Amino acid sequence: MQLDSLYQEVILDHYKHPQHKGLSPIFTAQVHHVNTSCGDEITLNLNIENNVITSLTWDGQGCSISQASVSMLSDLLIEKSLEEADVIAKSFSQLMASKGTSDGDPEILEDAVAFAGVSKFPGRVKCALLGWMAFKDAAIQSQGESK
Amino acid sequence: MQLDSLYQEVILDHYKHPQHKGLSPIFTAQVHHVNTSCGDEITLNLNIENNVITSLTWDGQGCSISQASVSMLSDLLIEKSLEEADVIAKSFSQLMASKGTSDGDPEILEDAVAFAGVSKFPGRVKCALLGWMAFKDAAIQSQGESK
Amino acid sequence: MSFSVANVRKDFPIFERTIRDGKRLVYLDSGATAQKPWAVINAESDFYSKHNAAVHRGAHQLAEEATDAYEGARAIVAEFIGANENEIIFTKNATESLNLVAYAMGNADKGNRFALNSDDSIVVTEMEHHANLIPWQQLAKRTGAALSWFKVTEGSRLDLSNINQVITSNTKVVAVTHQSNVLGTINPLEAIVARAHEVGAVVVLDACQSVPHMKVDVTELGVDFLAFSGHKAVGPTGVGVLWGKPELLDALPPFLTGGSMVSSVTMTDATWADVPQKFEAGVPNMAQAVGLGAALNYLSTIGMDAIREHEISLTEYALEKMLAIPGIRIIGPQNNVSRGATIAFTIEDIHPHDVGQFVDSQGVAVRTGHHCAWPLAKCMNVPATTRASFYLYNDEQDVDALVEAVVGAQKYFGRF
Amino acid sequence: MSFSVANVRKDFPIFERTIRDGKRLVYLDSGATAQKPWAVINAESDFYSKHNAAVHRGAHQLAEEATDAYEGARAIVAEFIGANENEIIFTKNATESLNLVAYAMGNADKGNRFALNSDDSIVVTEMEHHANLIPWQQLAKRTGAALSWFKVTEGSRLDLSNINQVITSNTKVVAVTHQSNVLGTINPLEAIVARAHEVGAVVVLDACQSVPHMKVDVTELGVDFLAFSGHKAVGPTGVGVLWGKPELLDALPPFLTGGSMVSSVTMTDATWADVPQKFEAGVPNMAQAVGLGAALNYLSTIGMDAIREHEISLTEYALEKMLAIPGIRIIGPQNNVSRGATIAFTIEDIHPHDVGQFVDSQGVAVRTGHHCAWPLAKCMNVPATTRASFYLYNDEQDVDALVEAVVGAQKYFGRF
Ligand SMILES: Cc1ncc(COP(=O)(O)O)c(C=O)c1O
Ligand SMILES: Cc1ncc(COP(=O)(O)O)c(C=O)c1O
Repeated sequence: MQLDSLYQEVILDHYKHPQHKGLSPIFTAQVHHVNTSCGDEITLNLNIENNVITSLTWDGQGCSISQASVSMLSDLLIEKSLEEADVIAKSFSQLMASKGTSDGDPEILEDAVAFAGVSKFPGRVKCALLGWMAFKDAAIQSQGESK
Repeated sequence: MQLDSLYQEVILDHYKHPQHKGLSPIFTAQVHHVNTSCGDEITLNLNIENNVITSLTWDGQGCSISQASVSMLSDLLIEKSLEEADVIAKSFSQLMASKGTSDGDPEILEDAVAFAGVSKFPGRVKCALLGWMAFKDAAIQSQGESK
Repeated sequence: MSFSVANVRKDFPIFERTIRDGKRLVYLDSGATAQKPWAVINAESDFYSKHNAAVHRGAHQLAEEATDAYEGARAIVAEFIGANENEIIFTKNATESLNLVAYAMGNADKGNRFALNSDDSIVVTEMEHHANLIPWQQLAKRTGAALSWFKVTEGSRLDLSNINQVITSNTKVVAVTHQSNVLGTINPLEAIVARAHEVGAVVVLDACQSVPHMKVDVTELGVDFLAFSGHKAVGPTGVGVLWGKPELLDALPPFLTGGSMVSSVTMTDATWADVPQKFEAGVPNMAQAVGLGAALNYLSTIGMDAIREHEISLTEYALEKMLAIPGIRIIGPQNNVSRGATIAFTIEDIHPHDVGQFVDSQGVAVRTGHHCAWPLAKCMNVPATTRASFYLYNDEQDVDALVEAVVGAQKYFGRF
Repeated sequence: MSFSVANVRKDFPIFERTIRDGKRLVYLDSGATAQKPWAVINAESDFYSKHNAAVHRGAHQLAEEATDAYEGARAIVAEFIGANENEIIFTKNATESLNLVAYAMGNADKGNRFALNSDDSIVVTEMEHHANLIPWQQLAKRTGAALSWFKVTEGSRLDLSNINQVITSNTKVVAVTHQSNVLGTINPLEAIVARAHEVGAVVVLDACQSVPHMKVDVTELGVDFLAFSGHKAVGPTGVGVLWGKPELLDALPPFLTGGSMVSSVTMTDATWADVPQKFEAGVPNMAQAVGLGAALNYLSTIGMDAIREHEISLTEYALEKMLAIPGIRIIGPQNNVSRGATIAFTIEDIHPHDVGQFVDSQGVAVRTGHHCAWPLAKCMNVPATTRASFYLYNDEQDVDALVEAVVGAQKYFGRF
């Protein structure tokens, strides 16, 4: 069933058991992003110390894809340097733009390669990217702060 | 040739030799009408005394149809009472709306039945009506004055 | 007084295709846009292939034929809603129709009956589509007028209990939807029209969800302006309609300016043509207007009363079947009184986007989200809903497919 | 680098019909609207019959396909004029595109770079089509800005001798046509763009008569906004394009408001989506945008340079043949330098309407009147003209038919 390539077990698992959900009071940047076409919302608190992501927490509501994506994102990025995070974010964006032609790099994306199937559903790519856009924004703001 | 039903001899004749062209300084109403789709213009001076059209003069520029129509109109209406003029104007309007199905009433319209062919050319009906619209307007203004 | 859905479906070529690996297309998204019968598709093609020319402008035969076709379409639209030809303005969609009225009012000089200032108020409702809300917000901002609104009750109806406080002697415009595109609620208009006219306000009716689905007669309704989109009425995309009372259209300043809407032009000034030309600047959407004419003729042949009856009985069936699904919440009237064939719902805590995706995998096309009525979603306290909307080509089998798919979604997302 | 007109004509179904009792159709009114090839007609039909759904909204397969088709068309338009996708806005026609810019500027708050006041000036030219004149007149009236203009020389060219006096440090907008729809004159843009940018003004280019006929690259031109209509480029009616530099589109406030153009909405306020959605309120003219994509692909396949070359040589031929008619006066450049394939003329004192009617009786479709450029007609001192405009499906035989018909008109109206 084609649908299963979208809703991988690991995605539904993150959806049901979201990681790092609940905002930490300590952050260098806080951003709020909305997917205007469906109303999904996310607030993301990012804390950066010495160029390393020491905490990344979030809250929000949305579909399984957007929620699972931000949950995995937090798992992936915490403890990474901003440069490492950037490499991961780029790799994820490329996967999302691949229209089903890429399997994703498990070395970089780990469990998030499960999103490969999402790239076949153009209507859902935005959902998967919601958290990543928020992260990008927060990272820029944090760097602005620390300069 | 279908075109000849539009450009009857008598129409082209009035076009080449327009009647009552040149504005008289005596009038109870002066109106200026423009055919916005082609730029044809007409100024019409109407003089009414005791409910009778004693003078109807005009000036303007436009196509053969609009010029011939106002020329014939002036021939037809001068010396007529406003009621008679109204009957003639209504009869002409009906002819123009007939889409080629009417020959016009020669008792009322005299030479102007030549315009029957124009009603087959929807693009030209407005041309034929330009002078008549101006007359209608002038008659209303004149009546307003005399009250 | 009734028709065969099976026959109707044969008129719509899209039902010859399948969805998601061979599944039957169950199209329940007509609230967003309707499918098109061959009669409409062919009317556009024929215009292009046989009569295409710029209307009102050329002295040649094609221009005459194109003008006849275009003005013929205007006559069809007029008759369809009980109006006169010169009261019908072709726009690109209902959104433009509503913006036209709002912007043109904003263009009114002091002394014009439509001129607004900070003493005036504009009234909307909490259940408006963005298209009948934001243009008025913007007009209020530009003119300083106040914006107030009718609230929506728990029962998904307009709360008119405070009508005399909402529509006051300062009210100049009351903009209201005939049928909510989310709730399905059909609004009662008599009280609103009576009160608005009592204080000298005009009523602007968003008829996007009513004109395609029931007999609408502008004289009976008594409203002052009415807007709808062709594409929701089995017509082409790219064409909408604004109707207005002739004396109001006369008094209203123009909106878009340019060719074909003028009486005279100098380098610094212009005067306007008569209605409807005054409001139709530029080469019009001729083929689309002609297609809309064909669409309304198609609907008339089936019969608007028959369509309405069909939708009532389908809604009856759907409400019963859907309310039986455990965990479902219908956002809109639960009963079948004064309501159209639009059913929005949530199902447990499964996100509408996921519901939509699952039912799509079963060949069932619905819409998910806030349906361009964000304030309404907030006031119903749902971030988003799933919406099924029915039309003349849907039948009980389609309802069954939806119900089965929704139950399937429950199973699917509950699978661990 | 060249193509067969006979083959091209086979792509256009309208040439299968005849005019006025069996006469060959000689269509010389493409300046008003172009004919449509099957590729365009079929693209619209296919959209309706196979992929029709509301774009950007549904979670279902049809909505995905419709979105792909619509956004694919945007990409085609972008490439056609050397722009990026997110700089292309679909409108209903060029008139709306130009009104969009003018109204959106009028919506700019103080402090916004587009906000105008009574210290500012707007510059147009005497050869503008009403669509690129009246919106600016109205903006000037609304904001108090002054309106000034470039004059037209006896040789039918823009008089740029006083460019530094016309475009001053107060100038905020320069709105100019790329090619006159009456004279055929192609305007030189470098000096205007350079001067406008020197004083910080934006250049709004009316490219209605250029984009369909020659390779236009927005980067090379250096203008800031550009508008054209699909229907003049063998595309459907009901679709136009506005292109703008991305940073300018970002800064420009929205125009039409409603669904799909918002970021968030409350009862009293709204924020806007990113460009291009910000400027595309409501369900768009999807089938027409898709048809426009097919139209531009069709033109690209033939080749814009080949089309331009073809028109240059046809104009050469036509000018020579027409200037040989006794009593003719060509309104526009008499030579073939920087000019398009549009030839307006008067013939003795025969009224253009009569000329048009006679040539129509011979199967030749031309346009007569002031061609929505009334101030230009006044400054050329002609109440009206007859205009023949050529396109890729016209050939020398069509020119001959025109010349023969015009000579026939002289005989006909001189017959007594
Ligand atoms: C130079 C020019 N500008 C603007 C327009 C307006 O285009 P449309 O009527 O398609 O909006 C036209 C054509 O009518 C034109 O020739
Ligand atoms: C109630 C209502 N009003 C207005 C609109 C706007 O119509 P359109 O997008 O065709 O302009 C819609 C549909 O989107 C609607 O359902």
